[in-house]
Formats: sequence, C-alpha cells, structure tokens
Amino acid sequence: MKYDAQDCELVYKAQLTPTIYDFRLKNAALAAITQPGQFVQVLVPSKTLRRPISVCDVKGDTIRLVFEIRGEGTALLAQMKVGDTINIIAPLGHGFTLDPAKKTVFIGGGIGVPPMLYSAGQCGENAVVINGFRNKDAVILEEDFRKVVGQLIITTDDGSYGIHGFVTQPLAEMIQSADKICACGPMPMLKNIAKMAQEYHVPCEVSLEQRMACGVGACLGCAVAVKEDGRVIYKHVCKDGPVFSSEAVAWDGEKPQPMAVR
Amino acid sequence: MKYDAQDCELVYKAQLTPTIYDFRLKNAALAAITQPGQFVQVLVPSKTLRRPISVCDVKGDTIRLVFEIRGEGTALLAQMKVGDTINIIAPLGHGFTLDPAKKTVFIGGGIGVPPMLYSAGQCGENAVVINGFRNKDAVILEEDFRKVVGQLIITTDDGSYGIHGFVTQPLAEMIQSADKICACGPMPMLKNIAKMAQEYHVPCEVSLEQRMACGVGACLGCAVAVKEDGRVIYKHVCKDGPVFSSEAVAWDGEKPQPMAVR
Amino acid sequence: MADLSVKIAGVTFKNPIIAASGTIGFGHEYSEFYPLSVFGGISCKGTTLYERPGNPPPRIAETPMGMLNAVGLQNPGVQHFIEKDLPWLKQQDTVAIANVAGSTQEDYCRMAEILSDTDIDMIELNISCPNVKEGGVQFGTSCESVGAITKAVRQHCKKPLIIKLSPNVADIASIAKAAEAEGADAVSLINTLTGMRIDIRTRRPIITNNTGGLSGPAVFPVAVRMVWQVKNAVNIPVIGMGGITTWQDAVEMMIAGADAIQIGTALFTDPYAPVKIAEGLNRYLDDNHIGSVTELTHTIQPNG
Amino acid sequence: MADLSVKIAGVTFKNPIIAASGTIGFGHEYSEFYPLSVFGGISCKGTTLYERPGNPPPRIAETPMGMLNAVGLQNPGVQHFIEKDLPWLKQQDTVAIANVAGSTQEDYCRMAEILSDTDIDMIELNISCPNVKEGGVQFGTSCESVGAITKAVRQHCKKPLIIKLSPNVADIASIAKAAEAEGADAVSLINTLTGMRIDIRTRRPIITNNTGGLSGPAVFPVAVRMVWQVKNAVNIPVIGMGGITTWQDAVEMMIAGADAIQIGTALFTDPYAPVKIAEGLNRYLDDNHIGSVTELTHTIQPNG
Ligand SMILES: Cc1cc2nc3c(=O)[nH]c(=O)nc-3n(C[C@H](O)[C@H](O)[C@H](O)COP(=O)(O)OP(=O)(O)OC[C@H]3O[C@@H](n4cnc5c(N)ncnc54)[C@H](O)[C@@H]3O)c2cc1C
Ligand SMILES: Cc1cc2nc3c(=O)[nH]c(=O)nc-3n(C[C@H](O)[C@H](O)[C@H](O)COP(=O)(O)OP(=O)(O)OC[C@H]3O[C@@H](n4cnc5c(N)ncnc54)[C@H](O)[C@@H]3O)c2cc1C
Ligand SMILES: Cc1cc2nc3c(=O)[nH]c(=O)nc-3n(C[C@H](O)[C@H](O)[C@H](O)COP(=O)(O)O)c2cc1C
Ligand SMILES: Cc1cc2nc3c(=O)[nH]c(=O)nc-3n(C[C@H](O)[C@H](O)[C@H](O)COP(=O)(O)O)c2cc1C
Ligand code: FES
Ligand code: FES
Repeated sequence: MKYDAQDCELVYKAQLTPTIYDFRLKNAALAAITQPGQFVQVLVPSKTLRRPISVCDVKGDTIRLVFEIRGEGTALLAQMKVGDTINIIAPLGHGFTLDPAKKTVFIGGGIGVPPMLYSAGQCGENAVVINGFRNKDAVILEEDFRKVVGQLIITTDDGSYGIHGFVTQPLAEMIQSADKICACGPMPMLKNIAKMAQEYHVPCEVSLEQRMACGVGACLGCAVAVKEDGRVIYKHVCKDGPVFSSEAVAWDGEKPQPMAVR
Repeated sequence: MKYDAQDCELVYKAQLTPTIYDFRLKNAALAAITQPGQFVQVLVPSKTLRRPISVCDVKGDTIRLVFEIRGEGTALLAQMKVGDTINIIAPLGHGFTLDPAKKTVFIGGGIGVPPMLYSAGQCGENAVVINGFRNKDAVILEEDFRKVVGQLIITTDDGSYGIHGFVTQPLAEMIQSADKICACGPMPMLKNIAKMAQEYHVPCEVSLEQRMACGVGACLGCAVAVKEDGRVIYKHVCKDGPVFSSEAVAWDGEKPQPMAVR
Repeated sequence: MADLSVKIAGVTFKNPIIAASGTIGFGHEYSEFYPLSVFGGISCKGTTLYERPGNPPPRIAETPMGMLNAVGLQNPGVQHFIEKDLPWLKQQDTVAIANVAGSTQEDYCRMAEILSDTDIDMIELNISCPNVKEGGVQFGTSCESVGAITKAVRQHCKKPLIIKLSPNVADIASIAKAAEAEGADAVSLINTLTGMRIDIRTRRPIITNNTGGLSGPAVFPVAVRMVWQVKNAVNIPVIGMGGITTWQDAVEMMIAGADAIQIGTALFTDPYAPVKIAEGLNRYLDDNHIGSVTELTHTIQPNG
Repeated sequence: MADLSVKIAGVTFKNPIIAASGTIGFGHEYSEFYPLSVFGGISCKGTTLYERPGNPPPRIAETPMGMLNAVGLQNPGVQHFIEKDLPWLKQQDTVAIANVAGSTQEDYCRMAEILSDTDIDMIELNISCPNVKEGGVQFGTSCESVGAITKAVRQHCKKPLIIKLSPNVADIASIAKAAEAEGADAVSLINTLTGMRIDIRTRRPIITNNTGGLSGPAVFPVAVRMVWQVKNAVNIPVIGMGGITTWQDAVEMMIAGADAIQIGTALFTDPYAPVKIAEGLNRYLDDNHIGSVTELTHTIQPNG
C-alpha cells in the first residue's frame, strides 16, 4: 500500500516567527518512506478537510513540518501541544527530480522556503539555495540550510537582511552556471523564475499549491492547468505534483478547451 | 446585568469514575454570585450548543462542576486539561427553596447527585441526604457530602454498597418526619418521589433536565409541561427552573391544549 | 469609526446587525447581558393571532456545527405582545420588528392590521416556519402563493413589510421576485432548512416534532448562495441570515448581497456575538478605509 | 458476526457501505490504502459521453463541518472508463456502479445503452450535479422532468437503474415517486446542496465556478430528513448519503430509511472511514443481537 493515515506524536514544537511554527512528528513507519518534496495531509480536529503541508525534513523517525498560520485550520494546529497526537496521511505526491552530482539552485520564497530544506540537503555541496523573505524578522531556517547545502543566499524585500531585493536577482547572476532550478513560493515568483529558466535553457521544476480535499488524486479537486502533447489539460497537484516541470505549467491562465467532438 | 459569559481557568480536574469528571473553574466574579441549585452553560470548543451542567459546589473563587460523559460534548470536555480556558454562561436558573432550620431530605440519583451537594450543605445538620447509585463503583462524592450534612444514606441498585435498593426505600422510612424534599435524578425516580411527597403532604421540589439552546429563557427550547391555574402550559427549564415544585410538574405526559379561542 | 448605519425600507438601523426571530424572544433575557441597543434591530419571536403553547419537548437537537429546533411558535399571542412587550422594547433604542405567522391568509392580514396600529417599526412575514402545520410554510414554497399572500397582506399593512423566505425551495430568486412584485419592502432569508436527527438507541427522532429547522454555521454556505441569488434578482433590500457567527461571516454575507444581517444561533454559542461582530465590522471598515458599511453590500466580484 | 449484506435491485452488496460518486474516482487511489473490497460497492466518478476537462481551479472550499466542490465533471469519457477502468474495477470484489451525467436526454440514453453492454453492475443517473450547466440538474428539480428522463433512459438501460436525487428542491418525496413510477430500480440521495463562499479579501467567490456543492457532516440532518421522507413515499430501495462520517451516522441513516448508504466527504477526513464504519456496524448489530443489517432499515419510530 502506497498511502497510509496514521497517528503521530508531536515530539517537538517551536515558534520560528510570530506566525510560523516548527513541528516534529514521530512516526517511524511514515518517516521511513517519506521522500524529499513530498507532502502530508494533516488532520485538524473539528475540520472536515485536512491541511496539506510539505515535508520540511525527515530525521530518523520524525517528520518535520514548518507551517504558517493562514486561517482557522493552521491556527488550530498551532495550538497543539507536545505530546498531542496528530493524524497525517503520508507520504503524498512526488518531489523534485534531483541529481546530487549537478549544480542545483533551490529557491524558496516566504513559506515556500521550508519545503526546500530536505530536497536541497540531497544535493549537499552542489546545492545553492536562494531564500527570499519579506524582511529580517521573517527569515527562518537559516542555520538548518547552512548545515546541509553548499551555499545559502538570503534576500529580503526591504533589505533588512541579506541581499536587498527578490530571489530572482541572485538567480540572474548564477543562472548560467546552473544545471537545474527547483523553486517553491508565491505564483508570481515562480512565474518569473520559470521565464528566466526558459530563457537560459535551464531545466526547472516548481512546487505548486492548490486547495485540496482527498490529497491522493481521487476527488479531482486540486486541478492545475498544464500543457501536454500540445494541448492544455487539468492535472492534479496532489497526485501529479506538487512538483511540475516549469515548462508544463500554463502560466498565462490558459484553460483546457472542452472537446470539440460530436 | 443578571447573566454573563466569561472565561474561567480549569484549575483542578479529577476523574471520579471511568465516566465522571470533577472540574473546578476559577472565576471570582461568577463564583461570587452563583447560588446553590443553579447551573451553567459550558462552551465546548467546536460545538454550536453549550452544555448545561449544574453547579456542584462553590468554594471561594471556584465553581465546581461534576459531569458524566454522555455524548460528544461531554467527551470533549473531559479532554480539557488543567490550565485550559473554559467559557461558561452563569449563573443560570434558580435552585431549591431552602430553609436551613427545617429537616430537608435531599435525594440524588446517579449523575443527579452532584447538583445536590451545594444545596444540601446549606441545611447542614438538618440535611438528610439519600444518594442512589447503580453499584459500588458508581458511588461518588461520599466524603464531600459527609463533611457538610447531618446524615448521608447511600443506596445501590445491586446492593454492592450501602442499602440494597432504590432511594425511595430509605425515603419511605423517614418521609413522615421530613419538612421538605429536594430531588434530582432520572425522571422515573423523580416521579416516584413526587408521588410519595404528595401522599405524605411533604413539600417537594425537583430539578429537571431538558435539551437547551440559549439557557436563559429566550429561545423557548427547553420546554417542560407544568400545571398552573388549572391548565397545562409549557414553562422553561432554564429560566423557570431547573427546580420546579413537584406538584406543578405534569408527570403523566399531559400537554397544553391549543387555545380554543376564535 | 466607520458609519455602521443602514437604511432598510425607510427605517434607519444604527448598525446592520439584527437579532433573528425566535432566538431572542422579545429581548428581555439578552438585556440581562448587555443593553439591547447593541443591536441595530430585533426581530421578535414569531407571534400569532392567539396564544400558542408550542410543540412538546424535546424541541432542540444538536447537529454538526448547527442545531435543529421545533419550538412550534410558542407565543402569548399578538395582543399580549403589543401590550406587554412592545412598550418596553420601544424604549431599548433598537429597531423593533414584529415577526408574524398564521395558518390562513386572513390571519396574516389581521395581524398586519393590528400591528399597523402600534408603534412597531417593521413587520416580518414568516411564511417559512417549517415546524408547525400552521406556520405558513405552505405559503412560502411557490411563487404564486408567496405573491398572493404578499399582495393580500400589503393591503392591510401600513408598516414596512419584510417577507421572510424559506430555503427549502428549488429557486429562491423567483420567489423573492414574486414578493417584490406584490409590494414587499424587503426580503429576509434564510429561515431554517428542514432536518431530522434520530436517537439510535430509541430509534425515535430526537425532536418530538420529528423534523426541525436547521440553523447555525452548517447552513452558512447555503445562505450566502441564496442571498447572492436573491440580490441579483430583486431591487428591494435583502436581509441576510443563516449561520452568521463572526464578523468575517457578516462581511461575507454583506458582500454577497445583504443590506443588513440577522444573527440567531450564534447568540446561543456566544451571547456576546453581536457585540463582537459590531466591533469587528467597525475595525474591518476602518482598516480598509471604507466609510460606510453600506459600501460592502453586493460588492461580490463573481467569476466569469 | 452479523450479516452485513444487502440486496439492492437484485444486486448483492457484501455490506451496505458504498463509496459516493466523485469522491473516490474510479477506485485506484484508495486501493493504495486498503483493498477496495472493504466497500460493498463503489459509485464511480460521474462520466459523460465524451471527455470533459472540468472547471478551472479552485474547485474546493471548506465550510463549517463541510465542503464545497465544483469539480465540474472532469472525466475521460465513458469509453475510456469502460476500456481502462472498468476491467480493473471488476476485479476488486466490490459492486461497480457507473455514475452518468449529460446535457441532453439523448446523452443519458446513449450512455445507458453503451454501459448496458458492459459488465458494470448498476447505473446511477446523476441528474443533480449543481456544478456544470450540462450536469443534468435541470432534469432533477421537477417531477415532470425526473419522470421524463427516467422513462427515456429506462428504455435503453438493461442494468439496474438508480436515480440520484437533488436536495435543492421543495418536495423530494414527490420527485422520488416520479422516478419510481417511470421505472427506477432505486433512488439515491442526497447529492450536494448548492452553496457559496466568498474570500472577503478579494471579494471573489473562493470557487471559480462561484457556487459549489455542499457535502459533509453539515448536511447530515437534511439528508436524514430527506431519506426518511423518500422512504415513506416509495417502495423501491433507497440509498442514503450526505455527511455520513461515523458508524453511528450510518445506523441513523439506515433507521431513517436507507437500504444502503454512500460515504463521500468522510473519506477525505479519514480514508479509513469505510473500514471503521463497517467494524462499528458489525459491533453494533452484534451488541444488539441483530442478525442482519437489513433489519435496521426504516425502523424509525416517529412521534405522533
Ligand atoms: C502541496 C502543498 C504543500 C504545502 N506546504 C505548506 C508548508 O509546508 N507550509 C505552509 O505553511 N503551508 C503549506 N501549504 C499551504 C497550506 O496548505 C495552507 O496555508 C493551509 O491549508 C491553510 O489552511 P488554513 O486552515 O489556515 O486556512 P483557511 O483559509 O481557513 O483554509 C480553508 C481551506 O482552504 C485551504 N487552503 C487555504 N489556503 C491554501 C493554500 N495556500 N494551499 C492549499 N490549500 C489552501 C485549506 O487547506 C482549507 O481547506 C501547502 C499547500 C499545498 C497544496
Ligand atoms: C439544568 C441541567 C443541569 C445538568 N447538570 C448536569 C450535571 O451536573 N452533570 C451532568 O453530568 N449532567 C448534567 N446535565 C446533563 C447534561 O447537560 C448532558 O449530559 C449533556 O448536555 C450531554 O451532552 P453531550 O454532548 O455529552 O451529549 P450529546 O448527546 O452528544 O449532546 C447532544 C445535544 O443534546 C443535549 N443533551 C443530551 N442529553 C441531555 C440531557 N440529559 N440534558 C440536557 N441536554 C442534553 C446536549 O446538551 C447537546 O445539545 C444537566 C442538564 C440540565 C438541563
Ligand atoms: C430556536 C429558534 C427559533 C426560531 N423561531 C423563529 C420564528 O419564530 N420566526 C422566524 O421567522 N424564524 C425563526 N427562526 C429562524 C431564525 O430566525 C433564522 O432564520 C435561522 O435560525 C437562521 O439563522 P441563524 O443560523 O443565524 O440562526 C428560529 C430559529 C431558531 C434557532
Ligand atoms: C469532490 C466531490 C465530487 C463529486 N462528484 C460527483 C459526481 O461526479 N457525481 C455525483 O452523482 N455526485 C458527485 N458528488 C456528490 C457525492 O456523490 C455525494 O452525493 C455528496 O457528496 C454527499 O455525500 P457526502 O456528504 O458523504 O460527501 C461529489 C461530491 C464531492 C465532494
Ligand atoms: S485533492 Fe483530491 S485530487 Fe487532489
Ligand atoms: S434553553 Fe432557551 S429557553 Fe431554555
């Protein structure tokens, strides 16, 4: 069986910023089979839909999730205490196609940063990470990345820390030497990165978000328009993603055409 | 203002039986104005309707609630931990009419026992308490009652503790010397007590239950049929009760007649 | 401090938050929590020509994020209301709305006539109570019957007339249009969706009436949809309700198309809900530099 | 170990728990949690004559104890289903039900014809999808139209025919009777209630389709009421659904009148819901010394 829904014990909880939490969930069976770039569906007590959260890291028998309070569900989650039980469906989706021997640029924007840690770590010295934040107070996981990757560049929108500007600035300076780009963050950022990658012919993958119900590809809820075989179709973030080739994504709002048949 | 809804801190929690919990809620303002026999409406997170629970006791700035897990709401409540915040509407309804100088028999059946503690304590030496339980394991609050009342009699249905039989047995033996009866428990028990009280012309009050919404008399949800001025009308447990004169209660399912007018 | 006042059918409410009929009685009990002036208006418990005892208990059942009720229009009759409750209510600095029900068209007309001679501010016609055979729901589920009763009552009603619509229909917009065409000054929606819960131990419906009306957060998405559809269809003011619990819900309902809102079940979960919603609305408007709450109404940006 | 099997329109289900259409696709994904044989049956994702891309995202919104969806019948077309999915599904030791939708009566008839020549076990006619203009909901909201389409499809359908009813109607019992009169072998209900949620920051409906179908625990009391009303009105089997999440819900729905149940949204909250419901049902029957789950159906003891 590929999927499972299991209880995990919340064994560690930290608050990284006023709105961002770091959870470590203990479940040896699920931790053992979880790959970088995958995600889990977290059951929030009293909520009908689970919340999709990317795997930030896996260490031994624990899965690490770093999430931001965005609405009611994540707010409830943030109230959970060490020792509490959290039920997750895992592991879901598939991550970036990684070749540790290649120079890979990992780019995270805001809450798109945590999902890159485990993946970037796979490329070790060959990983160049560019993490963008609003400002100094929003910077997270700096030490975590530094420990496992070759180079870490931080940008802030207001220049209060690291490079002043967007992640695309340092990217522009190194893109010609990159073998691969992996990115996660807000759509406008991803779209810009995709455009640059295309210009410089660097293979690029992006991790996308969409509102989900099942998380496994059954309900067809989490549609994303992608180009395939010359036409646009809806694929699904939970099963076909969350990572997609940036070339496939329909960045300009293209929609599938209803079949002309009959 | 007569009512208030306030947060309280759960300062003490004990499990009295596998299904019965003892909670002490700290809120000086509400504790100060809560009378014996009143109840509170407890907010259960994620539930639309509050749960009515009788005040078991008030000591200093804490209100004591003893409740049994009956369904989802009380099960959720039982999971709350010391230090958690619980919101209650209080104080609600009115209790027994007590005269500490009179010999008053307090009768509690099962989870109808806790609501009697505070009231019985008011009559001190003049209080005779008869508490009935299913069996020995279900017996609760024995020491608590013993400390504050003149006499405590315990009955169990199966004879595993105290007197073998129902509360009506010891009542029969003392009813002629009683000035007043106050009772809380299952409807068949209350009905039997009411009948005995009527036979022996002892004033008797009973504390009733009904499903509630508002808890204050506005929604007309918690109707109970009572006889008044020669006719049957619906009064409301939350506002007109929970304590009613046993003579007024329509024990035999009498219903109000729609007005014949027009 | 934004302007929270709204005007419905010529009547000014100091804020758009109205207590929903049947959830606040005639106001006495909740005035023991706060002055009733926290409400823009109060829609009183449904009254009938003569006293009604209401349904046998239990009248209430809980459901996931909601509740069923089948109170069955227990009320002391319209005369008692006018003599005993209305004078007090009129002193509470809030708009007083009478909610009326009946079993015949004549009942409704007679009620409107009687109330027109009082200083009640508005009349809300409850043709959508699912809990009593005489609750008027038979008048509320077709365009013809809604049109007919609106027309009849209109002739006897000198007060602003609100028609309260039932959600237990296939096309609520057409029904609203029928009410508008026959002279309704406003519509209010939604009344409760009919539901049932059964005690699996006894196999009896929990509510003695078997079915009851569903209200509370569970119905909110249905209410938002219906308010939007109705606002798209009519030009008279729309009073939106059904599951509103937070100020965010109130904003959402107004964006969908409500000129004012009613809150009912939320009072049971938190009696202070109206106070918190008013505060939240005010903060939201200020934060977004919106001068008047009326600027929210029907500002939905539908897709496609 | 009680007998959980039920027989609907001549088809035997090993237990009364059927996966609701649209929530389990064609079964592949959930077979990665457990063998699909845990289900008595599976109602497949709604299929149409030709491939449909479905609605633009977002297609999902959360609501209090429920969700909205507007997937818009994304599906690869009936031929693809028959060639690629059905053979596999037929090996999963569960009853396979095709759920069909269309935009014209001819579509429905053609689909019934095509599927009649396959080894699908049953056909469920979805005339109640609120999310696409072509979803058949126009066929589902009046007795006449339900009768007409049932009659037409019946002539082309050699498989047991289930008509799936919409809850967005005033009188679902009459509609069920119309389906029965024209030859439906069973009815299933409820499909989703139409609802809407708006993002108050953007003032856009969260779902790109503007409205979506409400499902999940929030609708349970409405579903129980409707199943009861329908069971009182027809003699054909009734498949009950809408918000069933626990075994207690399943028992309640069967007591109300369901011969079998479907579960949809509960799968999202807990993929193991069908396993737990089957276990719970079994325990409940044993504890109450009930030999067969069929003994629960319509055992409600209504009041008065
Ligand atoms: C594959 C994937 C991985 C993700 N990884 C992370 C992560 O590692 N850390 C993190 O902080 N966030 C992550 N997100 C976003 C996260 O799922 C949302 O922030 C969260 O669901 C919001 O829930 P809420 O209850 O707080 O918000 P509400 O707005 O109250 O939620 C209402 C509904 O909308 C859904 N929803 C709202 N926003 C989003 C969104 N952006 N994406 C998907 N569903 C949404 C919720 O899941 C819920 O069903 C990820 C999303 C996806 C799809
Ligand atoms: C005035 C009053 C005082 C009470 N005092 C106590 C007490 O001190 N200790 C105690 O253990 N219990 C007491 N009860 C009973 C207690 O309110 C119920 O056991 C409790 O509401 C059950 O909630 P639940 O969520 O566990 O059950 P569920 O069945 O899940 O509840 C569903 C709904 O039904 C209502 N309900 C179910 N049973 C009852 C009932 N017997 N009375 C009223 N509402 C009910 C619930 O409040 C809720 O709205 C009292 C009831 C009343 C009316
Ligand atoms: C206990 C109760 C009693 C009600 N009585 C009436 C009534 O007498 N007249 C009426 O028009 N609506 C009545 N309603 C319906 C409400 O006014 C309102 O339409 C419905 O509850 C939806 O709003 P809510 O979800 O905010 O409660 C009643 C609702 C409840 C919960
Ligand atoms: C995501 C989703 C997709 C659905 N798609 C279909 C469909 O294609 N055909 C159909 O008849 N019903 C469809 N439904 C309705 C369900 O089959 C079911 O009637 C409804 O969800 C109520 O049951 P539930 O509360 O258990 O989910 C869908 C429901 C959901 C949540
Ligand atoms: S969430 Fe169900 S298909 Fe992706
Ligand atoms: S609970 Fe509302 S009147 Fe008693």
